[in-house]
Amino acid sequence: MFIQLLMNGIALGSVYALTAIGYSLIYSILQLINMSNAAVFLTSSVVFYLLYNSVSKGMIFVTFILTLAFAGCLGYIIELVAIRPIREKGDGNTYALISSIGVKTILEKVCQGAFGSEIHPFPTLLAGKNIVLWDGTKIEWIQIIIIVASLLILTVMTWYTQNTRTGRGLRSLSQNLNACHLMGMPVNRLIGISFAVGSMLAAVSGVAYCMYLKSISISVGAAIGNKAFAATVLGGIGILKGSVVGGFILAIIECFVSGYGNSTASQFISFGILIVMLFIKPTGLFGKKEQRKV
Amino acid sequence: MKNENKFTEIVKRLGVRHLIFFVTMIVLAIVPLFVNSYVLKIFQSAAINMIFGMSLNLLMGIGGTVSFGHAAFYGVGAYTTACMWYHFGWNFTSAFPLVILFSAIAGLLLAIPMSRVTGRYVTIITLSYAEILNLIMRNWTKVTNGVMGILNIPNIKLFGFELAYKDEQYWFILVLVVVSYVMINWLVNSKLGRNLQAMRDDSIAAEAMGIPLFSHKVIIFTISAIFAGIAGALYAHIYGYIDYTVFTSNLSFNCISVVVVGGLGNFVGTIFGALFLTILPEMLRNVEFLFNYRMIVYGVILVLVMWWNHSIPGAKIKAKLRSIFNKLIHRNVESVEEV
Amino acid sequence: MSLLEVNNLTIAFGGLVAVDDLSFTMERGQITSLIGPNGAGKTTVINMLTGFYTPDSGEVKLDGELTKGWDTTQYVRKGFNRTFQNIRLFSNLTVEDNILIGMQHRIPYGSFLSLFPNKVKNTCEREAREEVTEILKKIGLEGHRYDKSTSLPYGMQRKLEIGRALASKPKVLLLDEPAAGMNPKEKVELSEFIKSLLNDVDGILLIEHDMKVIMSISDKIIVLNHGAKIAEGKPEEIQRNPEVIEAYLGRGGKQHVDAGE
Amino acid sequence: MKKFLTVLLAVLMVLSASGCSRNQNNVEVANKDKPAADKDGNYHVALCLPFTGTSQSYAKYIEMGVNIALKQLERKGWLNGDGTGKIIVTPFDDTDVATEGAAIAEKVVSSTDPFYLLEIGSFRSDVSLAAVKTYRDAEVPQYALTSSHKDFLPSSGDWGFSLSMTQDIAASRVAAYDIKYLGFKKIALIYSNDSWGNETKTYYTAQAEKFGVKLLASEGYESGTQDFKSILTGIKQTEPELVMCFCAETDIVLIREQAEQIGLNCAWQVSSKSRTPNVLTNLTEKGLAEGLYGIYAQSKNLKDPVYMAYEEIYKELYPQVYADAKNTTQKYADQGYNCMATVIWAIQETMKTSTGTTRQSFRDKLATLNNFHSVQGNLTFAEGRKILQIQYLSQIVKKEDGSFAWINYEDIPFDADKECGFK
Repeated sequence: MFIQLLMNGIALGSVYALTAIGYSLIYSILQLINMSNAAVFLTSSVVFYLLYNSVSKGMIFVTFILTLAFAGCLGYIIELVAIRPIREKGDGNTYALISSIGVKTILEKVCQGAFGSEIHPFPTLLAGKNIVLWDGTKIEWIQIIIIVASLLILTVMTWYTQNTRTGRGLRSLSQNLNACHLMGMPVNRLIGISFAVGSMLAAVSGVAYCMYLKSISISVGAAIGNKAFAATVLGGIGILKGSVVGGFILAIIECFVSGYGNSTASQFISFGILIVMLFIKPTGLFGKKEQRKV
Repeated sequence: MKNENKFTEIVKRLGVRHLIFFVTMIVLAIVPLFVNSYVLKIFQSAAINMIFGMSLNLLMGIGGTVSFGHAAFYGVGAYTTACMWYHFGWNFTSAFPLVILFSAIAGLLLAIPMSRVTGRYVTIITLSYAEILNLIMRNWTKVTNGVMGILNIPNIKLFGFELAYKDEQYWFILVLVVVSYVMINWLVNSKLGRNLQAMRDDSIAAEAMGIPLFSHKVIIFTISAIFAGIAGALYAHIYGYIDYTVFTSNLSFNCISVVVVGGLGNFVGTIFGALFLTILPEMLRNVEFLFNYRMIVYGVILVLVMWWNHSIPGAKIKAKLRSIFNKLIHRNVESVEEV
Repeated sequence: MSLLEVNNLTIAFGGLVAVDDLSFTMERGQITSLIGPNGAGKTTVINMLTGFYTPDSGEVKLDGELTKGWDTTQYVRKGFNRTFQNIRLFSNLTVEDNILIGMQHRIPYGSFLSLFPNKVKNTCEREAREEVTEILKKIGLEGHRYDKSTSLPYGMQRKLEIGRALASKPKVLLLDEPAAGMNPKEKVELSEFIKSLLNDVDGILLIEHDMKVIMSISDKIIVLNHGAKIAEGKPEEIQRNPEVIEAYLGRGGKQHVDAGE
Repeated sequence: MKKFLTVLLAVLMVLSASGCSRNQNNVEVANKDKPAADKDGNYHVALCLPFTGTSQSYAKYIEMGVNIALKQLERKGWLNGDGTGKIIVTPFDDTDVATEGAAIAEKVVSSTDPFYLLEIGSFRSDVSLAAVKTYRDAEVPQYALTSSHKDFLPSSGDWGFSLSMTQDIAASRVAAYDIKYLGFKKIALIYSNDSWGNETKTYYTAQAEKFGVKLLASEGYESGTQDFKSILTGIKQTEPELVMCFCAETDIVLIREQAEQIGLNCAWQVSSKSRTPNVLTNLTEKGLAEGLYGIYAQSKNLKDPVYMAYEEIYKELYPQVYADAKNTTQKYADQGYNCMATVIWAIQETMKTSTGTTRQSFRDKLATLNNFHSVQGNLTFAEGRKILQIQYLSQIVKKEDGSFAWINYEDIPFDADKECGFK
């Protein structure tokens, strides 16, 4: 039982982590919580399903690439249309935040309109094969694939932000946006790219989650959005490593509590931990205490 | 420059905003005489949203804190009055002090973690706080009747005089809207109000001027929660049925939209914001082809309003309009400390 | 007994010692200046004198009263007030409101009385507004009473910030580079203005880079370098002090001055 | 400014005190006796369902059932047989939110043109409950066909109707089938923590205890949960023979899938809410359909002429939906059809009477529904308008041609009501 719960927690944690990286990436650059990220999570899963059943019948990998492309464009367009004009006026992020809520409502309702509220089977990788541990715990290969994928993406993202030119550009944006303007960096293009990357991450975690569940319905993104968001803050907002660790911790605790206790208690605890954590160490697990610049 | 100052001085003393507010209230007061009970019900919920919107505007516009969990206080107010009726048979007036007390406590509890952290955690703390309160509403079966919700909450009784008819209830809510507006303006135009706005604009400078940040944050949260609780209590008695599905994050987002559409710190704007965003979905309900795209249009309007108010192209157009009736419109709060 | 005594003040941020064992005194009715190259720890001293940073060791006495354990509100109530290096006015508030915030701890009614109209609140507010008129006259901004603070030109914003600090009638007024970004004519005007402030406050601690301003109005100058005090004395003495020159002009500069002697 | 303010407050106070002198535009006291037919003899019915949101498919099916009944009536020349006397249905979307349901109720109640005879809907109980006060005060019949909340009928005065059994009977019968007929002793329970799920759990547990069976586990999950693995792992420890699931169809598919993933092997049962073709198709594709027990309210006798006529129009109007559900009709479409059929019957009966069809006469007639030959067997409104329906045990079995299908055990020698002591 213990190992089964641990495995459930790790698999779920990797989905939280993937979505959390999306939030953290955009937050670290713009100090903006991109509410539409959860809606992109849902839209990409729906697009994957529709593509899989129509255009690229049966070829998971091709559909995956197409969905990633779609999510990237969607992210860029969201930034271009709904966020950029508001951000540039510089009235503080509240208004960009409200606009991202508007985008979230639009995307969710479009998906509900197109997809209906029923549940449909969703393709998965290495279906049916699983490993049976000594005490009867069954672990699906898809769980392992998702865990590996999330760690892989974390390393790629950290390498990307450290070594490539655009990666360093994204990081410098998070330090000081105006300075980048002065240095002649194409700030708007970079922010667009960061939204695109964030959306692609949301797409990957959306599809991974649906593969993990082997089903898809329009309420798929609802719970994940809040939880991933909580994971971002638990690990230290803006720090990629933090959001992954935060995601795993939150998911493991949630699984253990709902395994031994009940699911209501697990909801209480996952939100309660967050507030207690913020009480003790507001900057999160990996955040550093900032000296107030007066 | 000389005559320009004299004019702003007159406008300031007369308070063009208060004038617009009272004229609107007069117009709203005579609405029930011309309109059937369906439209009257919309105006009732618009009036309740005005109080709820003003309470959040007090927190966001004056206190400088964007709260994503304001539906929590709305819910505490609603459940207090409903539970007092459900368990002890109290009516609206006798439960009212408790509504204020429990909402204040709920506000206080949120203020404590909020004042310890910087702006960027505001969103997640308020969201989680509202989520926890919603879970409590759902699972504290002995008190809140749990997921079954509380049914048949009676009409509002004012010292024995039951407001059975819709227009009576509507006028009572309008009276509360006026009272809330007046009390909020007393607070805003006082030392406390000024200090809060100073904290909103620059908390370090405010601290340097000797303003006790923690105690002021607690005060503004408590007062804002009380008004939200009152709005919740009104909702409970007007609609007669409450359960946990009403007090969700969607309600908080709608309230934020009302405040932001109306203009941060601009309480008359909140009145119009509440009217606009309550009547709009109802109007869309009748438009046939928009039948199930109602919420999509709502989302588009949200983005458009943000674009209109707070984007450079939007500002250019507005600047042209503003030059026409420049003197009358009093400017809103331009920017809020980083979220 | 001197107005302000600072003994062995030390503070370090993660190993970097920002202020190292600083001691000096401020006399009543005098302008004491604190100068030093960038990063010498001048602003950190002001932050410690207003409760934003708590020093690792050392003590501060105001009129003989120890300031240990005070929080920022007590510092202001006891008589400290400051301006900021980069102007921190309240952008959405009018000029009048900014000044009212400055005097907020002297307006004698609490948050409870703020909630409803009452005689105490009305009289206090009226008196406060009269006092604002006086301060506006003093800083020459009478015409801008209802303008938004951010709509004022730079020089006026500086004066407003000083006016705001004045409004709290502090014993010790801490000015953090008030003359920064001003042209020479404005600087002379500002020096006169700061001189005239002496009859409103007991003492002024001035941080400034412009030597003309420092030399023209300072009664005592303290020179900091890398957080340590390297010189203290009258303006003339400081001008000729070799360490000061070396700290400012570097080694080469010192020979040049010696040669010029 | 202060004087201005006090004047305004005084005006508002006077207006609110003078409440009684205004015209009676709020409560249409006399409307219940107003003839419901409009100038050209048509009757108007409001249909309030969650056409968007997470239950939009159920709304679509109910609307299909209603349209089929109307098409049938149209083919018979509408109410008067000569093409006049139409029934016009106006849809309203309450997006599954209680406040929306209340707002729509207000609109329906106060609308004079069109003058609604009755309101059908809404899908979820708490949306209907939010509107019950409005319909009761305005005395408009509210036909909440899928509402099984125990407080709905009592608190609707005598204006509420429902085609769903309340859980005190329905859930107890399920317990009787599981324990007395199928003989399961070690039972675990999963239920959705909303008003419906909570009620079913309470009565199921109570009835099981009456039969001397204590539930091994009783796990409620918050709506929106999708990862049930941890709950199922907890249940797996109790080694149950049967897991009873009171949950929506989307959840049971996930639960069954994840139970397979963690190796929880036992019998599974769902209530009538998830005994749907969609569950069948999803589980068949995953190879988990075999043996799933279910409960079917009413018997769907495929040879019954009423059903055959209904199925004919169903295939004609909605061929794609029919094919997707492996040539069976959707349960909620059947219920929608039954609801509209009873409404048509009640209107035709009251049209002949002296007062004609009014809200009051329609309500009185509908309350006397007895052995109405519907698509799902005979419908009767017992005392307090509680619907008495027969419930059959049902199961997914493998047919000879290898496909799977829901079958109902209608002819088993077992009377659940006698076991529960209702008879």
